[in-house]
Amino acid sequence: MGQSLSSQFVNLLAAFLLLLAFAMLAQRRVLTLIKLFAWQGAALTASTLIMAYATGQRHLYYSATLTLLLKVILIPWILHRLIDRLQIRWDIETLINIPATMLVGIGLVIFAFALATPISEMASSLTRATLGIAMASVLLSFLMMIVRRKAVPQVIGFLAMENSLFFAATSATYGMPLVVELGVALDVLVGTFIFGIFFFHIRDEFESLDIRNMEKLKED
Amino acid sequence: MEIALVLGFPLLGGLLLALVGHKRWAPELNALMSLITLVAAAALTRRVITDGPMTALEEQFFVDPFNVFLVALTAFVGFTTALFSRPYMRIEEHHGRLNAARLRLYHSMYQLFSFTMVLCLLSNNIGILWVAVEGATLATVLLVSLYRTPASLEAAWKYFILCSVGIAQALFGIILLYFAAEKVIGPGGTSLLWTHLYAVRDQLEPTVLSLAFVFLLVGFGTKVGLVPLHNWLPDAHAEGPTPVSAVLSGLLLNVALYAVVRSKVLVDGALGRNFSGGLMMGFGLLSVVVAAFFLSRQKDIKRMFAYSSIEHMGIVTFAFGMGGPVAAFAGLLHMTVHSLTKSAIFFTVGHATQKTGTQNMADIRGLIEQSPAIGWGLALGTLAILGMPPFGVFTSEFLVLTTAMHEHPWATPFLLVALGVAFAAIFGKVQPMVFGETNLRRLPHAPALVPVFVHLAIVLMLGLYIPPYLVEWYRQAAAFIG
Amino acid sequence: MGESAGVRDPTFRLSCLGPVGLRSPDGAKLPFRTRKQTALLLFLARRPGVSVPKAQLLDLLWSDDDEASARHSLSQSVSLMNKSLGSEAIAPAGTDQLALRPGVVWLDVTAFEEHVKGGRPREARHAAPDAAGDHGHDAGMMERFGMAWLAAGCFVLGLFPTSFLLMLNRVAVSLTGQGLREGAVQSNWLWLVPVESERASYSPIVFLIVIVCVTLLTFILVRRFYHGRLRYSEAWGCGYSELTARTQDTADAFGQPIRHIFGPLYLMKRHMPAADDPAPRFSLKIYDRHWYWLYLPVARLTEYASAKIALLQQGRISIYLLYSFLTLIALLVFLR
Amino acid sequence: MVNTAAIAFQILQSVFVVLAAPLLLGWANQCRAWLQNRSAPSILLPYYTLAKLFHKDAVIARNASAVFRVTPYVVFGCMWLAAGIVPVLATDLPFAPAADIIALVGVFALARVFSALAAMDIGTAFGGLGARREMLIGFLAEPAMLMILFTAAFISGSTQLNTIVETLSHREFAIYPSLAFAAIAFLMVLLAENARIPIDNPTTHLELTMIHEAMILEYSARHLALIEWAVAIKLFAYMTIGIALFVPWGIAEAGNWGALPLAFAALAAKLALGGAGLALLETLLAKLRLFLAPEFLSTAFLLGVLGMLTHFLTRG
Repeated sequence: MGQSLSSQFVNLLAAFLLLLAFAMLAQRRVLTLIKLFAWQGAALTASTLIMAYATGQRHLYYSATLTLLLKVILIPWILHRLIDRLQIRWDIETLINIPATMLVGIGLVIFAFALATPISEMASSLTRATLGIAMASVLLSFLMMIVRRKAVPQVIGFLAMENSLFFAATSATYGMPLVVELGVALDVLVGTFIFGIFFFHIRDEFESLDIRNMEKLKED
Repeated sequence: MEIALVLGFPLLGGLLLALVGHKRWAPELNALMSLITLVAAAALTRRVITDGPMTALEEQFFVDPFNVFLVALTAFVGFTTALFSRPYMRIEEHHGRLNAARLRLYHSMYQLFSFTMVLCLLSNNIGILWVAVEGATLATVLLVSLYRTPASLEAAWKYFILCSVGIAQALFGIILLYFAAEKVIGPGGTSLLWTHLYAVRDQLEPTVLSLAFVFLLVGFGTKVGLVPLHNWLPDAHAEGPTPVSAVLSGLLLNVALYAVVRSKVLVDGALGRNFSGGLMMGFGLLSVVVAAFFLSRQKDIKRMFAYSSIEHMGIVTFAFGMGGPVAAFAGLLHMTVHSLTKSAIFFTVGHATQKTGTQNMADIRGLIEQSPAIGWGLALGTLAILGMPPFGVFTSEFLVLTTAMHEHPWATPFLLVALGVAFAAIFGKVQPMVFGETNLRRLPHAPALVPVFVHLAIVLMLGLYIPPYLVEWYRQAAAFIG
Repeated sequence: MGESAGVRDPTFRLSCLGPVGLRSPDGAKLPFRTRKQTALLLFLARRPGVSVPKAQLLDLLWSDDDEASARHSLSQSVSLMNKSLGSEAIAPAGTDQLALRPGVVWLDVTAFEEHVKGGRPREARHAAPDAAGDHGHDAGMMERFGMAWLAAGCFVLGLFPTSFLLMLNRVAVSLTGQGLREGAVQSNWLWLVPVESERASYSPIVFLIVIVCVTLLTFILVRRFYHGRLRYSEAWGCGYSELTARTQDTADAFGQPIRHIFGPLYLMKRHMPAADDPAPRFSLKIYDRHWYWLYLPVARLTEYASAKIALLQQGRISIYLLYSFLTLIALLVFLR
Repeated sequence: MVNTAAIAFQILQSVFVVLAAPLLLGWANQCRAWLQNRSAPSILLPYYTLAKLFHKDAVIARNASAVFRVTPYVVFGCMWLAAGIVPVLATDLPFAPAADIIALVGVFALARVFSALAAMDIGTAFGGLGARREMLIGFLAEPAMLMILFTAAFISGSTQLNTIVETLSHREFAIYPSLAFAAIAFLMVLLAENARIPIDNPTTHLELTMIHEAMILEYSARHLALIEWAVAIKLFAYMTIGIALFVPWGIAEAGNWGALPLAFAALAAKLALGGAGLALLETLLAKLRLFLAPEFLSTAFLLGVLGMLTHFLTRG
């Protein structure tokens, strides 16, 4: 019984994640974007905890704490600091207008579900739909990275993708081995730092974080 | 034991060089660390040749002919590149393009990079392999952006974003793999270990694995530089310091390809049919053709050779895609000779660009008059990479072509046309750089050209005669792959 | 002297570089009655003042008429000439000989030769191998070696073809499973028998030996029965003695007749100097047709293709991301 | 098969050809003189000329190299060798197997190359001119010649001149259309190769037209004599090749002394006819302009090919 309850919880959280992904896709303001990202982390933590509780796998608790620290607290904080230091409070321009993006996103979700169903059929774990949702949100974050014109949202999109992957790892399977999760977390952290450093360099060199400035290297 | 050394010393070196900062002897220390790594790798190789495959540290690491030969190659090229970068970086400093802090970053990152490379190769755990590849990306991103010029920043940014995203796809693939493996092996650490996965590969769920392979291919393929995922590669090669270009072409691409091949073996075992092979052949062929046509438009010398790397990676991918012992053998051989030749070329190119102060091929002329060693190095290296006999590249390309002609005749015209176009493009551009009139100034430090000729000598040797143990070793690896 | 004749008036100007024509001192064009007449005048004008035996002229111009009629037509044309050139221009000289009075006719060929001779000092410099302005040098030791050992290889192959053939035969057998016929086994280092001795056989060694022997034999016989007396002199050159760098024979010149035959296969641009060109230059440029209808199109095609492909790399990171995204989607679709 | 008699035959034939060659030339000139109703020179005139030339002192240019001096001997040697190969009097000569018809063409080519080299050796304008024209003729004539020889070779299934002659002579008379074609082609080649009208005129020294004469302008005395003699032998050899290919009847077996007189007689008759025919041709035809020579020779080549094709056709 508890299993089914927890599975319902996890599915709920999964749906919430998907919603968040769409929200990020639609979001125009950087600060809100970061908030959404933090929320995503929180949802991830929650689902991980539920999984840990349901399956009683110890290392999932660790990874939950890791997620909490890293993705709910540390990285959002870093991003906040960054945009404070860089004084970037502008709205985000997108390459394609938002509604079109949303439509594409919905298409992606359907595609991802269609792709994931045969696999979910055989999923022995207590969460069937989650794999499809994870894949969908991965693709959505990808889409977000494509359509954003500024550097910071792109990076947030990348981190969101990382989140979705984590979600896939924890919900579809019983979580990756701890050593792997640690390694991935380390990479993400270092990556974020490096991104941060890059923001400053780019700002210094190009007087803006608009990646449209960075189209010099090409074949002519 | 040797594994610990091979892994430990680059890490140690990286930390050490990061801590001590840029001393006068930092380059020597860098070279020394690489040397020790090389020695350890050699010892490891001997061990494997004598005792055969082995695992270590409750199976977290394992060595078989396939990866040990790449480890040896990596260590070797790493060492020679360190030798080359010693004077190169001094000259850069002398020209005022780099300062102490940057050099410190460079040296430590160089060591960390080679650490991640070796980790990728030796790790038995796909997750760790992924972590290492991502780590390599992070390290090289810093190296590519070393000059902090707008161009280098742009290149590094593209490299970072594209590769991180790609690698993320790979992670998803790994998760799917784990998802499938879990069913068979059960939860826990072991179900991500290559060795265990191979053991049970025919029981793994085909649909999941094919899906996983797509993600893995796109992910690691981005790092291999397969068209159309290649866009980061020319920029990163052209804008980073030349030693970095050398290791990117010589090592990173190989390692990424190594990951792809491992997953291919796994998936083939599960699917039975040659689904992955077809994909790899397609990507390989596309890369070869597209890269060849890119070549003829290049103005920047490093960019041109970057495209040539794409082309050759395409050839190797195609070879592995075809499968079968001969093709696999050819692929391994081509990996070896390509990374040796290409790094040698980048060494000479580096010094040439330093001499002329430009990477624009139109401004580089008459190297052979000014410094015969550089000129000859570039000329011979180019001939080698273009697959002129008797260099080793010819042997491998010949094997690939003949196998293709035998098993997939439709592919050979594309390959031949691409090779022809590439030859015309590169040779036509390099020839005036080597010969022709010039007035160049002397370099403040004597260039290190020993590595160039060592590499070319080995490539030549491999073209004329492959030592029996090396053959045996390739055979085993090929048997494992094909 | 042609030059001086050129300036002294009144002279008739005879031009045969280009269309043959004769002009009177006042520039009026004088017609020739017959072609033989033209030939005769040219022949004499070429050597003014030199008395030419009539027999030679007859042999040249009227060789196929009989003696009497030939003599008659000769005298007739001479008189016709004298009518236009003024009396006694062509006068009988010595016994049965004719000569054209010097300075009556100015011939452009002679004038041209004078110009060439006038340039003799430069010619001499050209001719002297070690003088300045002469960049040509004989092939060095290594170059000669390079040619020599190839030649030697051909020679050896020619002398001992059988051994090589038998070696190759093994290869052929190993590849195709069938080699030379049974009869060929007879062939040893001496005899080359591709099929069987009745069909064909050839022995390079014997051949060489016999040629050498016969040649030597000839030499010995000639020395034995006659003598080896030898005198050196200037090259006769059929009266043409200008052996300078200018007159050397080039490979291009050597191929000229063959080129003339296969001319259509090449694209030849020839520039002929006009008869009265002050600085006459002949130039011939040869282009390869294939270059235009084979190589250039291929090159252009390649250029076009690479130009199109270069559109892949337009520097926009979003586009690049889109590529990988689409690749992923495409593969996933392909998978289903 | 190599016995003393055969060897004797070999030597006999070689010597005979060398000695008889000028006679043929003389005979041809005599016939031509008659046909052009000029007073004919003695038939022995060529011998007198040779003797005179041999007695003179040789004069050569200062810048002449060894090639120039060696060439006459080589050319003569080549022709002599050819005379040894062609079955003039007898078949199955012991030396014949050493060289088949292809080698024979090679011998002529060798001689041609040497004379061209010698012509250019001095560096006079005419030498080069002659050499290149000679080469022009050569590279057009040789393929035609080969075609003709191959036609014959196909009929007898061998490139050995001996075998060809035997098969052609010792079978009952039969008309070969292919051989007819080949014969005409051969005639044209013969005219071209021996510097006869209509390709070249051996008697004149007109700058614009001469080919062979232009090459040997610089030669004098014994060198010239050797070359002239070689020319005579070449003509003789070609005649005898023609005879061997197209009218081989009456030739003797090597070592068969009995058949020798008949062979002599037959040969003399055939050669007499041949010489007369040549003179007739030279009288009737007019000298072609140099650049008509290719057309002439390509016609010959064409006929040769036609001959071969008709052979395949008729053989079914």
